Amino acid sequence: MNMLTEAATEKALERKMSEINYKMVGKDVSVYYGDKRALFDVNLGVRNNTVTALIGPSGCGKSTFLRCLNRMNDTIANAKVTGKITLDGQDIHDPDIDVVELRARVGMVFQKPNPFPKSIYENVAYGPRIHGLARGKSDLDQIVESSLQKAGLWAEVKDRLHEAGTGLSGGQQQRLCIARAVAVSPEVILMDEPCSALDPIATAKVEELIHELRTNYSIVIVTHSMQQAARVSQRTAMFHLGHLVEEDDTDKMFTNPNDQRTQDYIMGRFG
Amino acid sequence: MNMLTEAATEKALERKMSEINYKMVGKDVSVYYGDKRALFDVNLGVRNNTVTALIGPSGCGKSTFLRCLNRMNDTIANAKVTGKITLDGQDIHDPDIDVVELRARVGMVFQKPNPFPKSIYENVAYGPRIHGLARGKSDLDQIVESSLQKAGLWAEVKDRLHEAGTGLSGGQQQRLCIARAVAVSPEVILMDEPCSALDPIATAKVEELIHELRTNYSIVIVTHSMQQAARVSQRTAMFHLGHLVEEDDTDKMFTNPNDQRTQDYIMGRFG
Amino acid sequence: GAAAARDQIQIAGSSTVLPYASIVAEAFGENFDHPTPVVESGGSGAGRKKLCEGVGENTIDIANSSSRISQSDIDTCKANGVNEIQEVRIGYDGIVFASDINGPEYKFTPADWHAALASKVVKDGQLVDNPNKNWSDIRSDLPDQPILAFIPGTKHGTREVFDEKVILTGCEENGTMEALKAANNGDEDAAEDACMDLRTDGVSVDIDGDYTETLSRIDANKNGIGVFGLSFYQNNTDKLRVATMGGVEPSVETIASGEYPVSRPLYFYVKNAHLDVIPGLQEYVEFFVSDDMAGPNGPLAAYGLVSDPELAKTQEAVKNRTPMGPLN
Amino acid sequence: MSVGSIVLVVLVLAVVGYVLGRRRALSTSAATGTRLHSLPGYYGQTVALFVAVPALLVLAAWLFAQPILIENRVRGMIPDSVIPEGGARSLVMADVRNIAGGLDAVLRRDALNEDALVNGNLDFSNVRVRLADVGVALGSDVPREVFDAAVTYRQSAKYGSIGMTVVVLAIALALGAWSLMRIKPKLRARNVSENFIQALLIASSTIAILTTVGIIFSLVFETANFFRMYPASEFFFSTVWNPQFRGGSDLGIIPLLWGTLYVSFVALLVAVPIGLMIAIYLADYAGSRLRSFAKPAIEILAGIPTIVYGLFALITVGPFLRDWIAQPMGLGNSSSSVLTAGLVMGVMIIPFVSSLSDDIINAVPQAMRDGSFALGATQSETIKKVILPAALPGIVGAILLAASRAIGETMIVVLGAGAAARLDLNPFEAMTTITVKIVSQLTGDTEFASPETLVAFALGLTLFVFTLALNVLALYIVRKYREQYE
Amino acid sequence: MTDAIAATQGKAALSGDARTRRRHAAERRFRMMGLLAVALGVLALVGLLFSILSSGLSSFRQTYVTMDIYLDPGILDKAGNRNPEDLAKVTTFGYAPLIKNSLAKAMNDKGFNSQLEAGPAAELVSAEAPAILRRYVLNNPDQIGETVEFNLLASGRIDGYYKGRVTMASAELDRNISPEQLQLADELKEAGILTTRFNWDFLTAPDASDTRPEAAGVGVAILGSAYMMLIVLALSLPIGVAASIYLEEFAPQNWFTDLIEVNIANLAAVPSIVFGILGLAAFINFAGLPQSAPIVGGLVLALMTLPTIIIATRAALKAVPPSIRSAALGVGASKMQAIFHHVVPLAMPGILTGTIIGLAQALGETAPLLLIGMVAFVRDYPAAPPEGFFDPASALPVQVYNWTQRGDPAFVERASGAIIVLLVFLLLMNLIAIILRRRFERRW
Ligand SMILES: Nc1ncnc2c1ncn2[C@@H]1O[C@H](COP(=O)(O)OP(=O)(O)OP(=O)(O)O)[C@@H](O)[C@H]1O
Ligand SMILES: Nc1ncnc2c1ncn2[C@@H]1O[C@H](COP(=O)(O)OP(=O)(O)OP(=O)(O)O)[C@@H](O)[C@H]1O
Ligand SMILES: [Mg+2]
Ligand SMILES: [Mg+2]
Ligand SMILES: O=P([O-])([O-])[O-]
Repeated sequence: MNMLTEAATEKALERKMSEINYKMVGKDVSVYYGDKRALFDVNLGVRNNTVTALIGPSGCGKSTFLRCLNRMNDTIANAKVTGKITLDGQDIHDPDIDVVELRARVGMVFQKPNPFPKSIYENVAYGPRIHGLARGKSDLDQIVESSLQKAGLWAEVKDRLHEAGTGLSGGQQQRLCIARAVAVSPEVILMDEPCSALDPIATAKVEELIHELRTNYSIVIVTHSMQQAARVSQRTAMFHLGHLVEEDDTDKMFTNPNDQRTQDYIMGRFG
Repeated sequence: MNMLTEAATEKALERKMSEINYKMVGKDVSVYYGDKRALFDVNLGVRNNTVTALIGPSGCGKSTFLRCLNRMNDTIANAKVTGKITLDGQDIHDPDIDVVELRARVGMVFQKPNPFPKSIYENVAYGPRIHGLARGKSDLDQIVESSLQKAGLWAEVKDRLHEAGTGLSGGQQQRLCIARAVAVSPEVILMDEPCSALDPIATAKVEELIHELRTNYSIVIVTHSMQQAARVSQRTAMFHLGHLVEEDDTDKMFTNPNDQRTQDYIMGRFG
Repeated sequence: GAAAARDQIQIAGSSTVLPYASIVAEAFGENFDHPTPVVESGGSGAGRKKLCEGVGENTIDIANSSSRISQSDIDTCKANGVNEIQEVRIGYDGIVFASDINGPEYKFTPADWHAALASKVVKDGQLVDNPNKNWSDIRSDLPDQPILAFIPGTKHGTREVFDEKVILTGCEENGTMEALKAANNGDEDAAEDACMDLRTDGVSVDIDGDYTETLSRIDANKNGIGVFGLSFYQNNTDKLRVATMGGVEPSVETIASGEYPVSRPLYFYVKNAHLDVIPGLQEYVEFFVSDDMAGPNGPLAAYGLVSDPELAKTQEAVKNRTPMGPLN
Repeated sequence: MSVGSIVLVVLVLAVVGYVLGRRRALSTSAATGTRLHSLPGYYGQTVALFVAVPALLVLAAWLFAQPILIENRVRGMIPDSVIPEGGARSLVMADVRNIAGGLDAVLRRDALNEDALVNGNLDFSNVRVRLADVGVALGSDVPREVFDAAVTYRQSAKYGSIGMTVVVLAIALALGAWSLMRIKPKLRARNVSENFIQALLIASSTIAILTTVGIIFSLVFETANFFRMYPASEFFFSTVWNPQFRGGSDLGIIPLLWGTLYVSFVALLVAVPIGLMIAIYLADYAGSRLRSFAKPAIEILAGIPTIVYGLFALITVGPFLRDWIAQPMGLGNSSSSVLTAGLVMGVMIIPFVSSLSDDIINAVPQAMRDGSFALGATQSETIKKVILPAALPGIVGAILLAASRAIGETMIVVLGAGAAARLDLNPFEAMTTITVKIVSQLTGDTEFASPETLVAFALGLTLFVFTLALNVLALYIVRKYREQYE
Repeated sequence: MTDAIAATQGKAALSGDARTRRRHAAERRFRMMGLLAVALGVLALVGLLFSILSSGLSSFRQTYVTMDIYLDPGILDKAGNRNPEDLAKVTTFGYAPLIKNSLAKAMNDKGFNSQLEAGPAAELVSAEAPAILRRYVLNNPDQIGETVEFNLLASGRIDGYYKGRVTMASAELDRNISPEQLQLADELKEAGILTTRFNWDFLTAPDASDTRPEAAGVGVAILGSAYMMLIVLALSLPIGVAASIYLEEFAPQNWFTDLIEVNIANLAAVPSIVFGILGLAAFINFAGLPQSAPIVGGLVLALMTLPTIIIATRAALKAVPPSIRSAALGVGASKMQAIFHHVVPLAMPGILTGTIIGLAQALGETAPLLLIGMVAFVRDYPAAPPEGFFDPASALPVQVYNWTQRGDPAFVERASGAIIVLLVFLLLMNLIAIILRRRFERRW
């Protein structure tokens, strides 16, 4: 049955691809960690000005897929990625493509907050600096402030910008990493459970940010909260054991999914 | 107003203390990171066979308080803890007290999963080994299996027990750390957002575990999910900007809190 | 590539000759318009090797040597285009035996040393493994003190002199030679080699370092007797008591006269091809063997070099740049 | 222009190139309204690198080649007749170079111009005296031919250096201009300069390989010579090391190898536990005051000249071990022993273990420690079971470095363990090591082309191969037990 | 039930069971062992420093003879024409009588009761003195015939007398000095002719021959060592760090990089003298660089230091958590930027440690210098760099090595003095690295 569904999904996707405005498309993406296969021929597109939510049980390959999109899997020694992934129609594994540029265009917030052991200011300013986004000190200050504000962290840290980013609370670190990613204004933002350590209000701020960003950018977000997926995303993709179970409009997914597994997962019925 | 409420809370607490069966009691606990004060005279008790939930906006001092309870703040160079904390009536800062013993009895799951760079098996077996809890290899195997099972990870990792714990997905690492903490059977378990990276089903597993553990132990859990707090805890404490706003029966807190701030927070109305 | 022109003399070789060479170099620098020569130490063998590496500015001009150059070195020189070398004998190095100043006095003969250190000695007419533990086991009038000798290691030229002039002579004197010859079916070479075979039970300790090491070892083992150069001993007469050999006390005079038997000539070898190229080289060579320096009243003799009775001949040869003939 | 000023000019050009490149990048991007691919600084960097690196490489090559070429040319000008008997052309060339060097000064002092020299009008008489006047000493008078050769030499060198200046600066300017013209917003300047830098990184890592090749080359020929004179089987399998001054030596490596292993083993036995404990204590127990004092202080141990350790071994430790341990226990009465040298050497290499390990232990993330503490582990359990395994690769590296130092040490062994090659288990006996014998055979009185001296090369090469095998083993062990955090 | 638990466990928390006590005992033992190890290390250092200082500090003081010397034209300028060329013909041997005569005169004038002849009395003055006089006279020919005050070194034995090395008792046995000479020295001291004071010359003077320990200094050696260290630092630090970065961060993992890795570790195990053999073959014989020159020494030592720095740097780079790299790459930094902006600064303590240890080793090394001709008697100062890199020079460890081999016991003190200079040199050199390292140290 799996096979059938997948085949169907694939065909559907191919049909759509000609009509729909895709920012990124993954075709037959598989990932191996050493001998272990973690993703199985995933076909999934990221649309322009759309928030795509990835859902699925823990360990199903959501982060793995996310890392494929900006080639962060390159940095894992024993990881191997096959299949084709395009950004604006261009193969991101093409030798011509500059992986640095790719990552500047496709930003990422990691699942585990990983601030640099530098000051809060430097954490956020680093990206704009290396990309030459600021014309001067005040410009940079401006970017840092607005990024922190977007991530809902400004109020808490504005008096301690020059203290270490590693001395923040878990949730604050998470928002710092969001601010850091937003500061370079990427075209696509990959967020791996960006609100996992956040309280409802902070979560609302981030969701607001996502909403705001969507007008210009594409966003992929991994989340375990069905509510959040329903709130922020327009498209939802469901993963299970390394397979893409289905992908559809969020409304459709949460009301009338095609696949039994999706339904079970959303109803909290398996695992 | 703050002051008044606090004074009231304190008195109430003192009155209760004589009647109620407290496992741990914090009295006037304050924490400073360098010059910065992160906790302000918190008075909070942890009852026997009870799950206490700590809630409050990000950065309000939940983790800080949690770390006070098993003196993990000792390991932060510039952190200073004042006030008195007792475990079974004994001051845990007493020079006579053995911090190692304390931590063996008061286990902790950290906010950021931190598996050891060892195999999954060794991660779980580490605690029982140093405490001499297993009589032999098979005994240890038994402990490892049951701990992983309790954390809902066994099915996913039983075939790869001897692969590195650091090669797990974010949610898997989190459950590994729970299994690791449970394996030494502490009397009090402090859990700092143990389900932040978990899908609903895995979350349910962990909540079940918490429920189970409560029959013998005391549990303190930090969570950002009001639903979770309502589901698992009997008592809830609300923190804000380093202050303990109020602490009460969970039912009461979620239906009829004393403090406006609590109400606002629970309703998702400030931050 | 080529380096800039070199204007100082380069000398390498024996550490035994080094003190004398540096005394001369220092005086040369003070009295001539040339820079002070650079005197390397690295051992006679290494010095001769460097000398024979070829001609040219990045090879040395002079090799100091505490033993005579060998035919194989001369051949190497020839092969590398170093055709003419002058052999200059600068004097003699006395080799003395000395022990801690507070210990007993020793009057040795070469035979005593052979009996003390050889691996096989004659005892009651039989050739046996050396049983002697104390000096008094050898001769009753020697002090009753355990035998412990610090002798130069096999890489030192001094060791050769010690082997030949003390051990071998002693071997002949105390009759072990005869016994060994008989044991080797009359083969003289084999007997000689056997004579010079030393015991390996820790009684004779090879010193690979220098005389200061020997002195320190005597400091650490008050029973020890060490082999020193005369000049070193003369600088440390307050710490060392020198032993007589065959009844003669070592001194510049007794060695010059040949009374004291253990000594060896010291040399340096000059690359003639460099004489007109390296400024000051000829002057240095002449200055070295001048009476002012190497004569019996010069600073070298004062420091312990036994001056060569035939110094005048050497001065003449140096002036004429007479290259050395074939080895005899 | 002198080499120094050429280098200086090139560097100045590079700086100018940087500024121009940066400015041009900014202006073209402003003019065309396209975003720059890279930071403007990278555009400057590409220009600077193109200006400096090739030009300086050409300069280096030129400096290497020019004297060889000129020398070959001038060499030919010297007739055999003026080469003194027993001398060599290369020595005459020394005169040529000297004269050439002195001519400038002569011209300057006599206020002459080049023409006189070139046209052969310069007064040849008394060259030696006149050169001496300007401070250039010649060994003897020189014949006319040599003088002419010197003049030619000087001219060629002069034209050569003019040529060099022109070529180098031309390259710098041309490449600078080219890379400047190339700048447009689309140019991937960061990639260009990063590739440049990566090439430099690769070049740096090949130096280690070149060094190895160099070492093998400088040992292998003499080693071959040695084995031509001395049977290899004797060298590798004989248990007797007994070189003779006159030849007929026994040169078995086994007792030396044994001594090397034994002494190094004792030294590591001292240094590894002490060094590791120091590292652990400083990283995890000590306060920052003690740490900031003790770490550099202990590092001084690595900088004290080994002769001090040697004398300490000879005068203090050796007699102490002999009088208080060896003699009472009947284990011998040698004051130099493996134990003496090992102990003292162990002290010397402590900092290799302690300082490097300390840095590595310090780098293990705090989260690892927290994880262990929270399970009720004591600090020592945490260190032993979590920190050390995580820091293993670095610690093994540190220990290897210490072992390497122990193997390479001479002075302490000579003074502490003696010079006698012996195959013995008793640590209170004198023994010696391969390195000691390499030094002593190489610097001795024996003639060079004898097995007694050449054996030094064979010893060196054997030791090289032997330590290589040990290192392969170490790498294998590290790979097997490595634990990567995160 | 809870009360029961509380009661039993309350007790447990205080004292712990037998197992916990054992664990605590182990903990205490471990901690004590650590402290003991640090104490041992520091103690060894203190012991060694004490022995060095106690035998070497005296070399920074020196006994001088201040006396008027009559520059006798009868000796110095027999022709009487003050022609520099003729004046230069008088060698230092000719100047010795001036000192003898002037000293005899001084003794006479001041009415000393020493019965010493002029010859033995003049032995109180260093053999260096005539050279000083000669240099003075050649520079100031017009002073011939005048009486000039000179500040001359006392001979080594006299100097040793005031430092406690030579005693009346040892002088009895010493053939280089007699008790009478010591008595005369005491009289001269009384008269203010002999003075002992700080000895700058030790730091600035070149080496001297065996007959003049009192004149020997470490000036040339300091320059030589400084030149070499300059070269070592300029080459081995950047090359070592660059190589480590390539191998650790860029190189693909394959047999070839394994080979390089093993190879570098193995280079560290190559005895230093073998590097000397390499230096002789590669730099002197092949590249034609001059003998005894700091450039060659520096190159050889740089090659020798390289493995140390590479091994330390690689270990430090390895220890930086991968999450830092991911974080940087995630915001679009290139690998090069991630490494240079984040990883290298975090690895800095290890890099600096490698540098400190590597330089310490390079600074103290003699064996490789033996083969490239730097273990030598060198009296002329090398010129300023860069030309000076090609001039002959000695080095501090070489000076120590040479002086410990000399016969005159006065050199023992000089050798220890040179070791002190070497250690101070080392400390100064490492100071910046030590301070930097402290600033870069951080936990994460
Ligand atoms: N190591 C530290 N050094 C300095 N300040 C710190 C440190 N750890 C935490 N803080 C500060 O103390 C305050 C409380 O932090 P804490 O980690 O207890 O928050 P929290 O309630 O756990 O928040 P979250 O829900 O985001 O994890 C925050 O303002 C935080 O920035
Ligand atoms: N570096 C790695 N080495 C080996 N296996 C890995 C590695 N990273 C992830 N895996 C495995 O690949 C599978 C997918 O992991 P991934 O991190 O993509 O899961 P996830 O969907 O993000 O889960 P979670 O919600 O828990 O973060 C898991 O089984 C995990 O154990
Ligand atoms: Mg994940
Ligand atoms: Mg927290
Ligand atoms: O250094 P020597 O050759 O004289 O032993």
